[in-house]
This record gives sequence, C-alpha cells and structure tokens, in this order.
Amino acid sequence: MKEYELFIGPQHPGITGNMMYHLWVDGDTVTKAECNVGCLHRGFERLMESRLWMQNIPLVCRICVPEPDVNEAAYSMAVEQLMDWEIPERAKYIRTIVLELARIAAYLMAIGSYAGSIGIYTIPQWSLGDRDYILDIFEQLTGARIYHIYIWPGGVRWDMPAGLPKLIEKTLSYIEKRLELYDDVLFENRIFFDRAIGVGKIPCDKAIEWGVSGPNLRACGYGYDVRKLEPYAAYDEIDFDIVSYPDLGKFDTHEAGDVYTRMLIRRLEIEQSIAIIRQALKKMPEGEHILKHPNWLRWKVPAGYAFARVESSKGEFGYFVVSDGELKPVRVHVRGPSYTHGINVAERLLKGANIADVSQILFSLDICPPDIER
Amino acid sequence: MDVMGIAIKVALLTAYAVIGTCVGLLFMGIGRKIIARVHNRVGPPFYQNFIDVAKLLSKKTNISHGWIFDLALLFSISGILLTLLFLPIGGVQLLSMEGDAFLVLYLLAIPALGFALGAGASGNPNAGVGVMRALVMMLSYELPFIITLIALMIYYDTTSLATIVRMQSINGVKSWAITMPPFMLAAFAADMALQGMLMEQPFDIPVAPHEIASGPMVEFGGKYLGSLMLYKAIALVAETTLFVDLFLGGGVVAHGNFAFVINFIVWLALIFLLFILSILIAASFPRFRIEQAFGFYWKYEAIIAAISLIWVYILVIK
Amino acid sequence: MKSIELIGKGKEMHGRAYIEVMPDELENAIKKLKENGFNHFVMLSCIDWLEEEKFELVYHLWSYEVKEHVMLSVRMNRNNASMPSMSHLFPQIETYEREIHEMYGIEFDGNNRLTPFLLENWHHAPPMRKDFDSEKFVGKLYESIPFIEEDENEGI
Amino acid sequence: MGLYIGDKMMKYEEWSKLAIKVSKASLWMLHFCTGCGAIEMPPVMTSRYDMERFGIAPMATPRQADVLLITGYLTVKTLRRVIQVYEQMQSPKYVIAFGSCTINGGMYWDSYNTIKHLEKYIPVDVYITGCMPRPEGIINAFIKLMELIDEGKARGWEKYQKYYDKYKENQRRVFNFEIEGENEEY
Amino acid sequence: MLDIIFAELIIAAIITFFVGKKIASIIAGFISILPLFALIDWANNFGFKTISFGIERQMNISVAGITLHLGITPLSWFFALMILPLFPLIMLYSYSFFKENDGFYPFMLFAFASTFGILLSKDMLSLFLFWEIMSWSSFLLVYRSRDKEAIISYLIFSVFSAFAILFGLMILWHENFSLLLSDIGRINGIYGFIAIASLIIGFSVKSVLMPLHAWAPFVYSKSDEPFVAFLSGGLSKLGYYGMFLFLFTLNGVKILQNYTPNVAWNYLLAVVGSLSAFVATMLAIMQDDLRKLLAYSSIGQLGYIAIGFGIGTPLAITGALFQAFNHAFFKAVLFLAAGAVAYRTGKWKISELGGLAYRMPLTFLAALFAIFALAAIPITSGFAAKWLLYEAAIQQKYVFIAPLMLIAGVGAFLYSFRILYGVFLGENRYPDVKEAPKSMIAAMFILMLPLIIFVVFPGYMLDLMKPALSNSGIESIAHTKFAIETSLAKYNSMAVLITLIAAMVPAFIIYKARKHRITSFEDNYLAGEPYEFHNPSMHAAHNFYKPLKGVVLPYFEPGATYYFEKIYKGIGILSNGIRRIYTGFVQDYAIYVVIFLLAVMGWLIWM
Repeated sequence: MKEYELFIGPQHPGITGNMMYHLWVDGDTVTKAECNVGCLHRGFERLMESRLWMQNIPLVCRICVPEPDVNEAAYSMAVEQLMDWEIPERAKYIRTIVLELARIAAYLMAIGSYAGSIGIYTIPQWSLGDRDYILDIFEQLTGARIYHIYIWPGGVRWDMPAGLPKLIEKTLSYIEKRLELYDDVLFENRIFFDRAIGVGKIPCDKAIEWGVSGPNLRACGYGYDVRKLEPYAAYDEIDFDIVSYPDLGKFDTHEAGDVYTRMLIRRLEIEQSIAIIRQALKKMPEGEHILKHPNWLRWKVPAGYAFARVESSKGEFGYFVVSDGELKPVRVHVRGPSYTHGINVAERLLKGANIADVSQILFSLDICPPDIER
Repeated sequence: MDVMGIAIKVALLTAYAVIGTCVGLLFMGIGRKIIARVHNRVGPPFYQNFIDVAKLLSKKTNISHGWIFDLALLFSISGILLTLLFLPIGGVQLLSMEGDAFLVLYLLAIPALGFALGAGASGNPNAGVGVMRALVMMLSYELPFIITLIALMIYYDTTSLATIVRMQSINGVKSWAITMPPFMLAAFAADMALQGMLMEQPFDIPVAPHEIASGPMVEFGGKYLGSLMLYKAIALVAETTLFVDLFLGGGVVAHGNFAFVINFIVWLALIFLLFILSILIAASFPRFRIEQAFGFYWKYEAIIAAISLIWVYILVIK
Repeated sequence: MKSIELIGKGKEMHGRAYIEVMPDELENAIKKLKENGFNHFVMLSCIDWLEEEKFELVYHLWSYEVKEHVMLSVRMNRNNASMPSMSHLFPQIETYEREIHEMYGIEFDGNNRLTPFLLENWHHAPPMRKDFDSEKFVGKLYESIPFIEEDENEGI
Repeated sequence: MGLYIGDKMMKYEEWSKLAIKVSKASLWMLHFCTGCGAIEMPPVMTSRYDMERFGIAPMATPRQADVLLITGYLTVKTLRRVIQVYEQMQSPKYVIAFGSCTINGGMYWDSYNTIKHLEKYIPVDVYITGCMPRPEGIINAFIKLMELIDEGKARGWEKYQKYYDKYKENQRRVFNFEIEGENEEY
Repeated sequence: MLDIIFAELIIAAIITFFVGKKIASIIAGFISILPLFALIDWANNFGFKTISFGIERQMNISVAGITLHLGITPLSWFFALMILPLFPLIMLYSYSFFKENDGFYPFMLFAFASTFGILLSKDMLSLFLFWEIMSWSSFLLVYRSRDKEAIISYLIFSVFSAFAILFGLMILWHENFSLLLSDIGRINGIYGFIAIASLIIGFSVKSVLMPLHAWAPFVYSKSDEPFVAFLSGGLSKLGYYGMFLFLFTLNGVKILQNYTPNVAWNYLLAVVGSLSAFVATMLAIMQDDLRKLLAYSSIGQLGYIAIGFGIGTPLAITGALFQAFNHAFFKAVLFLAAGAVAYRTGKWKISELGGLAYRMPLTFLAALFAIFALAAIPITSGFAAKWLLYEAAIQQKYVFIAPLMLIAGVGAFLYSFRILYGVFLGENRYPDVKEAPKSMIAAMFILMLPLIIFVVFPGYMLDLMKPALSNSGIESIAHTKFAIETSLAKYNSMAVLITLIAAMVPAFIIYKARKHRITSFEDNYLAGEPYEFHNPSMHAAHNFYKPLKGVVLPYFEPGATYYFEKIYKGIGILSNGIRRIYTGFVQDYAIYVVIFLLAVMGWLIWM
C-alpha cells in the first residue's frame, strides 16, 4: 500500500464549507481525489415544488450563502421570463447596485479565506472586517445582513432610501483605499508569488469543456462574462471592462489559469464592481421600483420552460424553471457554478497536487458547497 | 559543594524554571494582543494563555493513544526545562558550565523527539506528515544556525555558552557579538533560523491548520495539549535566550552587586523584542511550502552564514 | 436560431431554443451542437411528469460565439427509466447523471460512477419523484423520534 | 459508532471552582461549519466583532475544542459527522445551536433530509434563535454559555453520558430508518 | 591456553557443519564466549583488576618454517572489547532466527576465529592470513543471500581491499625485511608513503568509507540479519582497527608527513569522513528498505570515526574510539531489531510495516534506545562520542568539517524518526503479530547494557581506552567519572541526567493530575468522517521525505552510486568474457581468487 488516505473536510479548517474531499496521497502528492458532497443537501428543489411561487424567494437565497442576491435575481428573472414582464428602469439599477455590492462582499470573503489558506491571517481579519461595512449597507437597504429577500419578481421589494447613495459612496472609497493595503500585504508579496504561480492550473483548452465559468474561466484567457454576453438588470447601459487573462492591470502576468491569476482576477474585479456601482448610482432614474403585483397567494405563472442566468462571484448561476400554469412550480433546477468547480474541476486539479496546495486550490476556485447540494 | 550550596542551586534552578514558564506564557499572551492590534482588533487579555493552559490541564476527559502517546507529555516538558536550565539567563549561569552549545542543540531535540513519538503513536496521517515537515524544517534551519554557531565558537575559541556570554559582556554593549560586521550577517541568518525554530510564518507549515489540521497536534487535547502549550511557551524563552546569549551578550550590561537585576531586565527586554520581531514577520507573510523553506535556508541563509563564517575564519587565523 | 437550424426542428421559448429529440438521436444532436460552437454544457435537468408517466431530461447547452442557449429535451417512460450516458461528451455530465440517478432513479448506461452522491444510506424511494411524499416521510421519521427528558427526581 | 466509552460519572461539584472559572474564560470552539450560519462566524471572529476578546478561539480538531457550534440545519449526513466529532471532543464540552432550524426545523420543516430537533440527538446547552442570527446574538450566546458554566447549568455533556443509550437509540433510528416494503416501490 | 581457544573455535566450526540447528547454535554460542574470558584475564595487564584465568599474552605458531606471532596489545584489547561480545549475543539471537542449520554457524565461527586472529596478529603474515580467512568466510556468508549484486559487489571490493592491503604489506616487508609489525616504524620516503596509503585504502573498504562504500547497501540489505549485525557492528571496526594500528600505533601519520611535510593527509581523511557522514545520512533519509536505510546510516556513523582519525588530536581520537564502541552496539541492536521485525512480519519495506510498537513493545524499546544512541540524544552514550568529535573539530578550527558533521547529526534525527514512525508507530497493520522470541529480546537487551552504563559514566569509557591511547603515545583527555573536560567546554553527563529526572517531576505531576483513558486507533481525527465508512489506510510512510527527495536527491544519488554502476557493468563485461572459457558461476570466481591469493602467499613464504 503506497498511498494513505487523507480527509479534507467536513470538519477541517482547509475546506470551503461543509463538504469533503477524500484524498489518496503518496508522500505528499495527491494521486487521487474524490469529492464527497451532500452534507448540506436540504432538498430545496423538492421544497420549491411544494411552495407557492412567491414563497420560494426566501428559499432560493439560501442556496448560495456568501452571495445570496444572485439567486433571488436569477429566480426572479426566470419567473419574469415566464410572465413576460419588463421590470421598471429604477428596479433594474437597484438590482445592479445590490448585485455588485454582493459581489464585492463575496470577493472580499474569497480573498480573505484564500489568504487564510496560505497562512497570512492578517488579510482575512482586514477583508472580513471591511466586508461588514457592505453588510451594513444591505442592512439599511433591505433590513438584513445576509439573507435579503429583496429582489422580487417584477422589481425590488423596497425603494432605495434617500441617503443611501451617500453611504455607498463612502464605503466604496473606503474599500478602494483598503485594496491598496491588501496589495501591499498579499498581492505583491514575494511568498505569495512563490506559492501561487503555476499551482493548480486549469488547462486552458479544456476549461470550457469542463464547464468552468466566472472568474476561473476568465483566468484561463476567455473574456466571457454573463453580464456582457446576456446583459440583465442594467448592465447593458453601463460601461465596464471584463478583467481576463493576460491583461492584469498593474500586476504582472504569469501563467494562465493558475491560482495566482484566479486570485488577481477577483482582486481586479472588485475595482470594476466599484466603477459599476458608481455609474449606476449616477444614472439611476426616478420612478417605480416594482411592478404592480398580483395577489401572491393566487398567483399562477403561465406554463413553459424558462432559463435565466446571472454572473455571480463564483461563476455562472442558472435557474431553470418549469411551470405548468399552476400555483406552484413543477421544477426549479439550479445550476450552481460550484457544481462543476467543486466536483469535476477540483477532482482533476487536485490530482498530482501537493497536499500543501490542496486547500489553496480549493479556496482559489471559490467553491461554495450549498450550491452544489441545494 | 556543601549542602547549603546545593540547596541554593536547586532553588535557583527551580525559580528560573518557573520564571521561564511564566515569561513564556506572558509573552505569548502579549504577542496575541499585539497581533490583534495589527489585525485592527482588541485581542484577548494579556493573561489569556495562563487561562488556556489552566483550562487544558483541568479538562475532565483526556484521551490518549497508549503509553507512547504519553511520552510526548513527559518528554516535552522535561526536555525543554532541561534545555532552559543549561542556558545562561541574564548573566546567571545556572547549569551552563556543565554543558555547552552543542549540548543545548541536542537537548532541544529531546522534547521535539518526544512530541514526534506521541504524534506518531496517534497513528494519524496528518500527524505523520506534520512531524515529517517539522523534521525537514529542522534540517533546513539548522544548517545556517550551525554555521553561525561555529563562526562564534571559533571566534571566541570556546563552545561553552557561559564563556561566550562572559567574553561578550566584558565591555557591556560594545563587546556584543552583533556589533561586529561579520556577526551582523550571522545574526541575520540566525534570526531567520529562530523564525523557523519558533515555527512562525513563513515557516509554520509543520502545524498549518488549513493543510493538515494543525499537524502533529491533531490528536492532542486536554492535558496533552496543555503540556504542548507549556512546551511552546518555555521553548519560546529558551530559543530566544539562546539567540541573546550568542549575539547579544546574554543581555549582560552591568557588573556588580545588584547587577543581576539590571541584567535580568535587559535580558527580558531583549527576548521580548526578538519575540515581537518574530511575530510581526509572521503577521505579514504567508507560509512557505516545505521544499521552498528548505531552499530558502540552504541557499540564501546558508550562504549568508557561510560568508560570515569565512570572514570570521580569516579574522581568527590572522 | 442557429441550433434549431442545425438540428432541423424545435421552437423558440422565452428567447431559448427548445428542441425535443428522441433518445436515439440525442448523442448525435449533442455532438453536432458541440462541434458547431455549443461547447459550454450548462446543465442537465430532469422533470417528473407524473400524469404523463414520463421523465423529461433537459440538456442545456450554450454557445459563447452566437450567444444562444439551447435546451435539448428527451422524454422517456417513467417505469424502469434508463438512458445512455453522455458523460464522454462533457465530463461534468457524469456528476449530473449521478444526481439524477439518485434523485429520480434513472439508470444511465455507461456511467460507472453512479454511487451515492448527496444522500447517504438512503434506501427509500428517490426523493425528487413527485410520488415521494416528503411531508409524510418527515412525519414518519423525524417527528416520531422522542425527546429525551431529564428525569427531575434523579438529578445529575 | 460505538467508539464512545462512557467516562466514570463525575459530580459537577467535584470540579473545583478554579477549573470552572478558567474553563469559562477560555472557550475554544471547533472549526466546523455545519450549515449556513457559519457565514456569520468569520465576521464574529475577525476585526469587526473580535470574539477573541472573550478568549474564544477557533480550533482545528475536536480533541482541542470545548465548544461545538451547530451553525444551522443539520442533514442526516452531517448529523453523523457531528456526532462523531462530538464524541471525539473531550468533556467538559458544550454545544451551541444556531438558528431556528436546529430548534424545530425552521423553514425546512418538510424537508426529507434535515433533522428537525437537534436536541433529540445531542444535548444542546444554548440555542440562538433567528435566521440568520446576528453576530451580536452569537456573542450573546457565548456570554450566556459562560454564565451557565459559572452557575453549573451547562451540563449537556453529563446528560449525554447519563442518557447515552437513549441518545444512541435515537441516532440509530434516524440513521437506519427503513419503511417496510418501500424498497419494492421503485 | 590461547591455542586451545583457537583450536576449539575451529573444531566447533567443523562440528557445526554436521549437527542440527539447535545444537549448532548452542555450541557456537558457548564456544564464542570463551574468548571473552581471555579478554577479562588480559584486562589485568592494562591496569584493571579482574579475575585471572591464566591465559597467556603471547603465542607463536610455527607452520612450515614460518612463525606466526600472536599476542594481545592494548589497542587490540580495546577493539576486541567492542567486537567480540557481539558474537555470543548474535548466536543467542540466531537461536530462534534460523529455521535450520544451513551453513551459517560454521562460517560465522570461522569469521569469529579469524576476527580474533586479526586482533591478536603481531606480524604482517598472520594479519594478512587472518584477514583473508575473515574475508573469505564472510564472503561465504554473503553468498548465502544468493543475490548476484550483493555477492559480486562484495567480491569485487573484498578482492580490491585484499590486494591493497597485500600491496602495502609487501612494500613494508620489502623495505625492512621483517614481518613483525613493530619493526615498520623505521621506513621512510616514497615507499613508506605508498605502503601506508595503500593500507588505509584497503582498510577503508571494510570500514565502508565513501567512496569505497558501494558494496555495503547491497550486502547489508540482502544478507542474514545476524550476520549483518556482525558485519556492521564488528567487521567495519576491524577496518578502523587496521587504520588506527598503522596510522597511530605504528606511526603512519609520521611516515606520511615525513614524505610530504606540506600536505595534511590526515585532513583529507577527515574531509572524506565528513563527506561520507553527510552524504550517507542524506541518502539514508531517502531509503524505503529498512536494511538499506540502516546500511547508509552505518556508512554515515562510521564516517565520524574517520573524521576523528583524520583530525588526529587526542580529543578527536578519543571521540572516534568512543563512537566506534557505541556504534558496534547500537547498530547491532538496530539490525537485530530489524531482523526481529522481519522475522515476525516478513516485510522489509518501511512503507509496508507499521504500528508494531504495541505488538512488539520490547523490540520497540530496544530499537528506541538504540535510535536515541544513534541520534546522539544526550540521555545515551552516543552523545558523548559525538560531542568529543565536535569539540575536536572546533578546537582545530576545521570550519568545513564541523558544519557537515553537525548537519549529518541533525539528518540522523530524520531517518531515526523514519524508522520509528514507519515501523513501530502509526497505523496498526499487523494486529496478530506476537512479540519477538525471547532469545532475540535477550540478545538485544544485553547489547543495550554498555550504552546505558556509558551514558551514566562516560569517564569509564575513557579509562578503558586509556591503555590503547597511551600505547600509541596519545595522551588521554581530562575526565572524571561523569564529566569530560576539554579546553573549550565541559560535559557533565550526571548534571544532564539528574536535571532531566528532576524536570520529569513537574511533567509527571501534570501527567498524573488528570486521569486519561486510552482510546482505540479507529477513534481518530478523520476530519469528522466516521472510520468505518472508509476503513482508510492511514500510514503515511511511503515516500515519507518526498519534499526533501525532490530537492536533495538529484545532487547526491548520481555521485554516490554512479561510479559503482560503472564498475559493476565493467565487471559484467569482463565476466562475460571469462564465461566463454570458464563456468561462469560465482563460486568459481571465489575459488579462483582464493587459489590466487594462496599462490601469492606461497610466493611470499618462499621468498
């Protein structure tokens, strides 16, 4: 017996949530990795089939805990497709702002937990503390820190309070300032280069076939982003860049698809998100925030198949909604980005990796188990 | 030696063992506080580590994996106390006339080997990998450290730590080894080696929680973990004291009747500064992979140490 | 739409191409789409049409070039449902098939990793089937387990 | 299972005053995110709320930890791991349960895969209500736990030892649940 | 009486050809105790008070007009003290090790007799004669392994060693026409230089000094364990005995220096020794075969002795002899423990073993203590020896040798833990294995005794080697019973031990203050996964030092084995050529070599 077996998760500091990787290791090289998920399986899709269309909104946000708003947005968009609704302009902008704030929060968390996995504990302390200021904005806007239940089919739940843009602007400039600090400590750190460059490389020619999406795909050199490919909310009216390999701004370009590039893409997208929010705040028109909605208890959605996709911080989120014209959906199927990243991609990347790199590869893929298991 | 002399000696040794433990735990607590400030936090109270150790030692259940597992507890505390007492502390010689730097180097291995045995006996692969990494790390940092040690030894023509301290304290601060250019290089290499000895970032991969769930300690809990914390506290004092003895004249600045009080305070301040330096480095760097750490020590650090050794050698044979 | 032209049938539904194919046409259809730029496999869903006694498998594909989303739908009988595995075309189909096997009980020939996926030690009906009553199951299992009351008289 | 060997019973009073004082001032929690409540743990541990003020620190393995946080709903699969981890922890050990879903299932009341009442399987010392509980709530729970330890009321681990067979029976029932003749249905 | 001892050894060797295993081992065991009585008796001559059995110090044997001068000298007495006690214990061990008598005992007794002979030789002829018998009988013991690589490598190097020694001896004889060793001090010039150099090279084959070590990993890893314990513990010391004899007792150092006053040849020996220690340690870290690991470890540890001889100061030589003594015992224990493990499990690969500590606790204890001695932990006598060598290097300001020695010492921790973890700790893979047989345990524990005695009283060791040193004109270093003092520092073993015991008190209080319960192996941290779901293999022993392997091995492995592979291939081509004419069996080569050597000896006698 040459190999021994090592378990990363579910109770392990080096795992991105409640899931497990069963590793077969020879010396310190992983020869085989098997993902074992299901610890978070609540049967959401089953539960959604037995609830009303509107009752599902509180459920869907629990599918991706670090960034719940994309779920609400995608579900609402799918329902709007079935209903043939065009939402008010103001709601579009508010949605954009909320989604981008959530993206910054999720990226800050991803960067923090990644930094923790390579042992620099200062960054998680800072970035998670800074993330809390964004949660404060959410609290003022929606009334909750984590699960907002704010984006509804037809618009958003409440209008934006009058003073909020000021607070958002203040927070954004604070985060911009802090990003430079992160650069000094993490992204321009020599040891970070030593650890991250060339590690956990996704083969770029295989990336699309493997179903890689989001920042991980952009790190492979494909500038694909759902916000540009299939603009939703107000993204088609906003001018922003897609950060993709090899253009890494002020940072050096190294290998495509490795941990280093993936993390830098996330770091650079925070700046893009900040720019988007600023534009959206400027362009936001006055008006209604939600369509006149029917009686939720007797709301029937026309029969049909709808698919809505949004770009989350982790990759492409898709909602496939099937209705037969009744009070409850027939089927809601969620395509989480971690479904491919966490199982297929991670199993392949971990094979041949050093056990010292296992956790940083997992964190740099930004795997979120709840959207695998639902 | 008469009975009274022996009794005084025993009392002195006991006192220093207790002082070493308390200082170590206190420093760890203050270190946590300072790191917390770096993190923008308030941090735990400075006496938190005393509470932690007391709690661990008073746990009701303690789970062992057999008698070899227990060796970890027995060897770690006794081995590190033994090491501490063979070091001159603040000009007080303790037992350092009965041994020398080589003895200290090998005594430091007793607790390490004890813990390695305990960790191995738990049978956990995480512990096995952790011990492997710790041993490779030891091989890595020992090379620059040994070279600097030899540079000092041939310069002062002694291997005894007590003699090295005595020769450095003749003219107070001016005669400390670190004031000489070759030993500045050596001290730099030795400080990096100290970082590895203390297992702080960037050399903390043997106990990396994210990779191997805190490595050798994976099965330690209760009194076993408590003894590990005590060991870490005393080791912190012993290892920084070793550095102070080698390069900073053991903190001896004054001679005379009550000089030992001043020397003690200077020693305390010096090891505190070394410890703070170490944790501040730790707070601003990620960790190296083990082979990168090995390369760092054997390529860069060893060359720096070797330059200082050659320099000293030329000075000496002249 | 390009995909409808490629396969030669199907309709547009809320901006997506919806193409129904027979099980034996499926492999060629996916291959053809893959060769023609539909190289991003989005997901594989299953719908349980209880009244019609059918399972519907929906293969979602996306083309980054023409920015088009296509749903390939295959229907099969609900009893002893089985399908040839498509995991050789896109690796992540393997995982979707594992899930659908577990949740609906559909067999996928050629997929040799149909091991328990999300559930553990599950020997009841596949839970995503419409005829599985989750509420009743909960009542039978979780609600029937008693609380552990402390005996006041004994004390601890 | 079956790894747990019951300790000899020990009266709470035998435990000295000092041990109680130190054990409440240094609660080490286990690094285990069982559910979505874990999303509020990083803020609590980091610079905004800084739980280390109270001597609370995250620990990597169950042997080292004192407090088990059940951060949200538990699926049957997780419950098995939680029990494994709980039994590996060394007493005195405490359990804090997060959110409504550990109390009665919460919004997952009809889910086939989440256990509803955590208390049926392992003893819980402190519950935090809400979904999600706020960081302040979590800190409050820890302070409550400290009070309970001080008053000698945090006795979940003793209860687990005392009613070990009953807990085991409940756990066995949920893990090996079978409905007669159901296998033929599909 | 000395002749009776020799005769008994030879007779016993012949008898054991024909009897069964049990009787053979009993005979061999008891017969090999006899020379120890002689050692005890002779101790009276060197300033120790012991029992006298009336065994003579000198003996001359005349055969066909040639006189073989045999007799005890202080040096050979000290070396006999470390080599000869191994025999009866190895015989005790082999009582249960072998299934049947298949030629081990007679050859072993021959080897024993010839070892005894070498140590007693006072003239070149008997030295060479016994050396050849020793090489020949040990070759036959190696031959029992039936491993071609081991046999051929041992043959090549033995023949090379024999020729080098013969060459040196012939020059010496040619220069002053006297066979007596005590006469050779008179020669000088180029001949003396070549003779001494050739003798040192010849002896360094047996003492597995790099780069003449290449046979050792093959032979050590394939032969019977009891024999390997003798090979590593005993025979390697004979090489150093020869070196010491010619370098110091017979003033070889002076002969070398008179010829080339400006070249420090002894420094070269020290450098070779330190490189040997360092490189072999690095290679030992990488081995997976337990015996190969121990073989490289032997090469490394024996390198320290060469360093001591090379430095050549009294301090260094004392350290070297101390190290030689320690090594004889702890390496024998380690090889015997490895044999005991293999006897019970049948496995040699470290990665296939595991968890034997609770199954074979006594074997574990013996191995643990031997490993402590090997790693020079200050609670064993291994430390004192290495400490003396380190002090000597610092005293002479040898700044190249000292770091290599010290880092090799650290490297010893790495492979020591490899043995401990891979074989004895970790996952319990052999739940049904029983403790090793009593005779094996007894042998190992008796071998441990000197290591324990000399940690408490390192001064006694220095007393023992005092006659040998003063006979060679080397002054003994200052010491008391417990402490050794040099010009640089002092080492007090008693202070260390007493403080350790005292420091154990708080540790023991903490240990006893709270009760603990022992849990099963299965109840282990698996990141929350229940053990019985996966029944995982958890022994992380294969490729244990893999991170190091990638960094270190590329620099060391080619240098260490490359040239041997060249020789091996060359010999292969050569023997293929010979095969056309001759039978091609290894035995035949052996016979040819023996015939050739006998012819050379005949020529010598005739001259």
